[in-house]
Amino acid sequence: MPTRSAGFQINCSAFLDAVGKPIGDLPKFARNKDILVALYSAMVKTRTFDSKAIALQRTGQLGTYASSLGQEAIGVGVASAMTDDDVFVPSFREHGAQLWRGVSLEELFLYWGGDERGNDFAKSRQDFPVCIPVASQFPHAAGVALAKVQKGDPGAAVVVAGDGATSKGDFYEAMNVVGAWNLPVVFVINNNQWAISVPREGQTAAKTLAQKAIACGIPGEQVDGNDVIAVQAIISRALTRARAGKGGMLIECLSYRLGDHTTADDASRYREDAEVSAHWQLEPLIRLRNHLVATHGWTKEDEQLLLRTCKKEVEAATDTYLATAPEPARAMFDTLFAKAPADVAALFEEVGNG
Amino acid sequence: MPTRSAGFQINCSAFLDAVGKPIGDLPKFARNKDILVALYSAMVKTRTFDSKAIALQRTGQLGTYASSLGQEAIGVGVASAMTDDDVFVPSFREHGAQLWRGVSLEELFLYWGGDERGNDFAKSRQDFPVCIPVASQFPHAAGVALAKVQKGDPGAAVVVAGDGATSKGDFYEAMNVVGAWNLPVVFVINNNQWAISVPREGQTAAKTLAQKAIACGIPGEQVDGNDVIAVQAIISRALTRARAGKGGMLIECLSYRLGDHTTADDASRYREDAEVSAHWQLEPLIRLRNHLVATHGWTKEDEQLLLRTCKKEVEAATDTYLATAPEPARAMFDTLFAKAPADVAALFEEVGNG
Amino acid sequence: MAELTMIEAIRTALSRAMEEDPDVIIFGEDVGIDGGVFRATDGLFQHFGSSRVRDTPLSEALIAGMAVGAAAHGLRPVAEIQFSGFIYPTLDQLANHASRLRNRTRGRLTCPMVLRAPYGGGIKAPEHHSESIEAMLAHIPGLRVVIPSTPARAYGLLLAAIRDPDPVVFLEPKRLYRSTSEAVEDTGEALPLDKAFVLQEGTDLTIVAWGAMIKGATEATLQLAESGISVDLIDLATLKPIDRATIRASVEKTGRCVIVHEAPLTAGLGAEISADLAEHCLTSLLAPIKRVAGYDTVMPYLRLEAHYMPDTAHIIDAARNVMEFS
Amino acid sequence: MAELTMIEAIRTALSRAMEEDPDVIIFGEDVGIDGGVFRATDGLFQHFGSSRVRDTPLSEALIAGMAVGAAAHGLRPVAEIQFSGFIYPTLDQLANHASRLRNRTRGRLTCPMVLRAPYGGGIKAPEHHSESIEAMLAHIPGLRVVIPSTPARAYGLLLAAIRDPDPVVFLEPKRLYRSTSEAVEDTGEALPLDKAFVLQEGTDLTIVAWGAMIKGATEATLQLAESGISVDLIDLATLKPIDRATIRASVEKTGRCVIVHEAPLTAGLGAEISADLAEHCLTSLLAPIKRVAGYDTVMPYLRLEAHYMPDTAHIIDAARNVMEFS
Ligand SMILES: Cc1ncc(C[n+]2csc(CCOP(=O)(O)OP(=O)(O)O)c2C)c(N)n1
Ligand SMILES: Cc1ncc(C[n+]2csc(CCOP(=O)(O)OP(=O)(O)O)c2C)c(N)n1
Ligand SMILES: [Mg+2]
Ligand SMILES: [Mg+2]
Repeated sequence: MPTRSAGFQINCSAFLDAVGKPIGDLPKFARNKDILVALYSAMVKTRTFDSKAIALQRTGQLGTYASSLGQEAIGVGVASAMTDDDVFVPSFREHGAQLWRGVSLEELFLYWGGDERGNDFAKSRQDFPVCIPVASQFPHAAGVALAKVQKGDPGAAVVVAGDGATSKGDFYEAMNVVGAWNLPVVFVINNNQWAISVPREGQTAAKTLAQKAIACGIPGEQVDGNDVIAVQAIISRALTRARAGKGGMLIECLSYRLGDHTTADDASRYREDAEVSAHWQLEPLIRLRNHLVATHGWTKEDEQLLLRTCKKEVEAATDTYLATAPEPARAMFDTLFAKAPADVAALFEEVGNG
Repeated sequence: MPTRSAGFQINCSAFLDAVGKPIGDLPKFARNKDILVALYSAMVKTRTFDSKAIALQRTGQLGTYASSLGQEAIGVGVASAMTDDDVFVPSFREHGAQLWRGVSLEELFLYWGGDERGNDFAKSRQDFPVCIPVASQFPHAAGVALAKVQKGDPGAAVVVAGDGATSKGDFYEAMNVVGAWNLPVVFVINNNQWAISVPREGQTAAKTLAQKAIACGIPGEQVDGNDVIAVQAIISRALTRARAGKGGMLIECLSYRLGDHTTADDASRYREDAEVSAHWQLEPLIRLRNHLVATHGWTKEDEQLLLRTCKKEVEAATDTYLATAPEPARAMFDTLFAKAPADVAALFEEVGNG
Repeated sequence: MAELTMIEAIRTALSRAMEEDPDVIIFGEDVGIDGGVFRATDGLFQHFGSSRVRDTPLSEALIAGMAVGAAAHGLRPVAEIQFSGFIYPTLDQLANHASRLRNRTRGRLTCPMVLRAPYGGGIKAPEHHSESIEAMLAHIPGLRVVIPSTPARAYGLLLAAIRDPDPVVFLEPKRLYRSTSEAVEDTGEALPLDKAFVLQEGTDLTIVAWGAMIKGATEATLQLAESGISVDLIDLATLKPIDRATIRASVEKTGRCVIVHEAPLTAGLGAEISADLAEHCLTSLLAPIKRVAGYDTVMPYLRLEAHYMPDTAHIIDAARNVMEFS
Repeated sequence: MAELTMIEAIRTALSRAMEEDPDVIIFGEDVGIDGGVFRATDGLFQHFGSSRVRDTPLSEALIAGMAVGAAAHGLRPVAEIQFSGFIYPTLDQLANHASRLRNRTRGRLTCPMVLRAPYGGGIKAPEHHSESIEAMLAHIPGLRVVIPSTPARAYGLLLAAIRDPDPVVFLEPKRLYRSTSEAVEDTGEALPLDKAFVLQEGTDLTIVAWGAMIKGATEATLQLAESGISVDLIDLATLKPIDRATIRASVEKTGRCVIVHEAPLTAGLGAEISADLAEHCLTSLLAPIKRVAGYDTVMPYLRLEAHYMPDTAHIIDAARNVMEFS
């Protein structure tokens, strides 16, 4: 005789439709032009950085690079909801968030150019660097949140990873402890529908990724990840909850990877152009620009100026990056330990080329 | 504007209440006295084995042992729903299931006595041996099911682990691929409310463990794990589904660990006697005996005879076990590889005591 | 006879193994329609279908554990880990299950699986993509560990690994995937999994190397020959079991030994070879045994990567050093 | 001065570290009210409360990864893995994160964490409970690996590990947890994390051992003394970094060396020590270097366990063998 033990529901939110028309009332912050322009500018800057990074890689001046094309609203939406008290724990595709947090263009170029100094951010020094082993950053976020709770520090940890990352045990284990210990962590999934060549359906039979939160007893929601307003709004809500001691939350941001997985990938091997073209209609910049034009008098000149400014900044950063000499070989030992053991110090001389 | 993406519900089933009174109609098989007596006898045999194993350990004649006291309905209910086509992938606490599958008492004693031959079952040779690293057997079940699908073999994999095991990534990763690939695996959780000293609530904020299936897009249900009829019924249903190509399912069996975690544990350090006593009222043998007495004329003599038979079998197996000489030291190499590399063969002589 | 690169040779071996045994299946991340990020499985999905060439969810621990279950029940899974830096989550299954299943069931269940992974540096890959972890794997009893250094050896050793009744970790030096090609005939002939390859016989000095380091070691051998030093060059190839007999015999002849690997020095596999010689060939040794290895530090990002990698010059230095000893 | 067993000494060190630094917190499975399955944390939950002594969900990978995050943000987590056989899921976090965080951020973020785990055999524990995995850990650059062999050294080394600004894996020979006790004063004095302990000075033979093997090595040393063989006995204690200088100096003096460990021979840490000597002390060597180690097989279940473990007799055999060499 079955009785009902529990029931759950997953919701999805959005504020602007694909052409920038509001769906119902906008949240208060999104009625402020300055805020919207800031969000838009950050997305444009991210995209400008992105094309430059790809160009540099193609000409052998940068390492393998993971483009965030089409997913700028996630990074920018997430970071713009955060404060300096919060700690960002990124994957490798959230350049927009890192830039908003104050990581410089030069630092990003250095990192992707294969220079560890790119991780030694001058700003947001509490944030984690890019994480390459997929999903392994989730437990770090739980640890950061634990430290905050333990030390009475304000703020929360915000961790981002992709749809593919949700298949890894780390994701689940971290979300589970966050539920069990009621830790202030916001889990953000950049669901760009692909994990290299594996489509979202190849990862899991779950209808939504948000529902994975149910397994851990924390709330999960979906949001239109191409709507920067919706992303900021929902992350703000999740952060307010977390900061108030009400625990963690999972947010699935629905978006699309418009580019190749990385510069080492050729997406035409595994997906149709038609699919990509269809998603170009939904990308996040157009809709916010449309909205700015329609509602806040954003002009062609404003747009031109923004593009020029972004370009100039990126070019200047490129020059600085390219002019930065690599570290000396010895640097590979300098920060291995607080104090290098005799063993390591000696081997450096002994084994090889010093 | 939130819209609803998905909704879910978790049910719990039971057929006999704590004193053995049917809750509504019993399934057909449970109206057959022979079947019920077989189930009851298997549970009694399991419990008889269990006390003997503890006694042997206490007198230094067995290694550390994990008692299944109070959880006999899970093992017996699960195994009795399986056929020879199915593959059992156990944890370390499902002696009842192993015995039903044809693993002998001698083999169980050998295993727990520290002799690998205890894993070389004469029957159900397709089954996996006991798994000590918690949750690491879940992916094996997925692999077994993959082999079945690939080779067109009939049957399904049935994997059992504890409530604590649900916190491990392996559990989630395996359940996720079973969902994604629609593999015939029945996941069974023996929720005995404790993982050594950590109570069920310490593992997860999820209200039920069954709801963890939602994360992987497969159905999850709870069952009264002290009701062997309910366990058999629900596992049968899950197996029928799986065998029919409808994919995997998660069954959470609600029970209680009446004994210590293992013979190396002292549960009085971390839980109240009162809690344990309360759960003695719910244990699985009494209720089925009551039901047999009330409905099928089970007599005191039947009971005595059963106890005597079980005892005799267990004593005989104990004698055989104790009379079994350990393998020669060399056995530690004999089945390491199909053919030992020169390296390993030589080292055996060279390194030590042969 | 076709000239194949190493990646083509691997693909040819995979394809042949799948043709000859329907129980051979491939799974891993992006091994399907994409053909693997290095294209090791290119075309196999199209040829053998989606049930025999499967893209898994992104879960390395699962890949290894599922391989164990599948291998125990009649398949011969060849699982791919995309880069060696992501192999750590598989160690639990490799050490606690794959390597033990036969032993702990006294032969009842077995585990004929292969875990393939590219390893090593030298292609300026992102961080965590260039590790050399063979020593950790070679320490696990019950496991075989293989590293090819040429297309032909990749072909023959991979076939052997797939046909072997026990678990094999097959590490591929990705730096060599496309660097050279050689004639490889698809004969279906496997190479032994317990024999080192003597690439050149010499009398003065033994050099033992494997994987991508064979390139530098070969160059060093040629250059040393010019200065009259005759090298016995050994490609270890099967790192577990180690073909101790071949190495000992060589060093008994030459009296001198240099061991080369890319992994960090400390507790690298070079130590085992050196220790074996220090026990069994001490009286033959005319000079200290030198190891040329990666530094005991984290593999640097690409700008400094070249400074980390042992190269021909290091090997020659060590060789000269050993030769000059008296 | 209190006579403490090793487990008591560990508990004393944990307690002291928590008293002196509020950022020290403990988490792991059953470390709370139960006090750990070996009682290393007995009473700490009651004394320091449930927020500083936390039972985690059953997830080793999480325990390690959460420690990384917490350590990077101001805590000094001391995490426990219940048995070394369950440490494998932590390797990803140890190798890919803990050991690199300082290096890859050029010092911006650091990782002052300790991962404690009992290791080794000899107590007839169930399967997967008796492994010795120090060599795998010692191969990871950026990590420290420590194994104490007495209560006093456990106390001093654990304090040092907790105070160290970098990640340390602290492996405890569980066979020694309660086997002996000795006077340990709770002075708060730490021991160095890069110095081997010379337990006895001798002239004929160097024996290097660690953990539970020190017991057999000490007995062997005594018995060898009776037949006039004078042993330099070294407890390695810090396995990474290895105190190469102390070992080299000893072997330069004695000319003979036996290395003892419980882990399987091949690619065990004994190989590193032997290889170091074969490179740096060859001319001092009067005899082959012998390793006494576990077999290259899976640790057997308890009935055969004793046959697996290296013991005093093996060490004496090896020592005699080395002494008789000429
Ligand atoms: C643990 C691990 N396995 C494999 C890889 C190789 N890899 C890099 S990105 C990626 C796909 C990630 O997909 P997703 O999580 O959806 O993130 P996206 O790249 O789409 O942003 C893979 C398999 C990795 N970096 N880490
Ligand atoms: C991976 C792993 N970690 C830790 C242990 C030690 N251990 C053995 S049983 C157990 C608790 C298991 O709890 P649960 O899954 O609820 O199963 P139960 O013992 O209650 O049947 C622990 C922590 C282990 N065997 N494996
Ligand atoms: Mg993705
Ligand atoms: Mg339990």
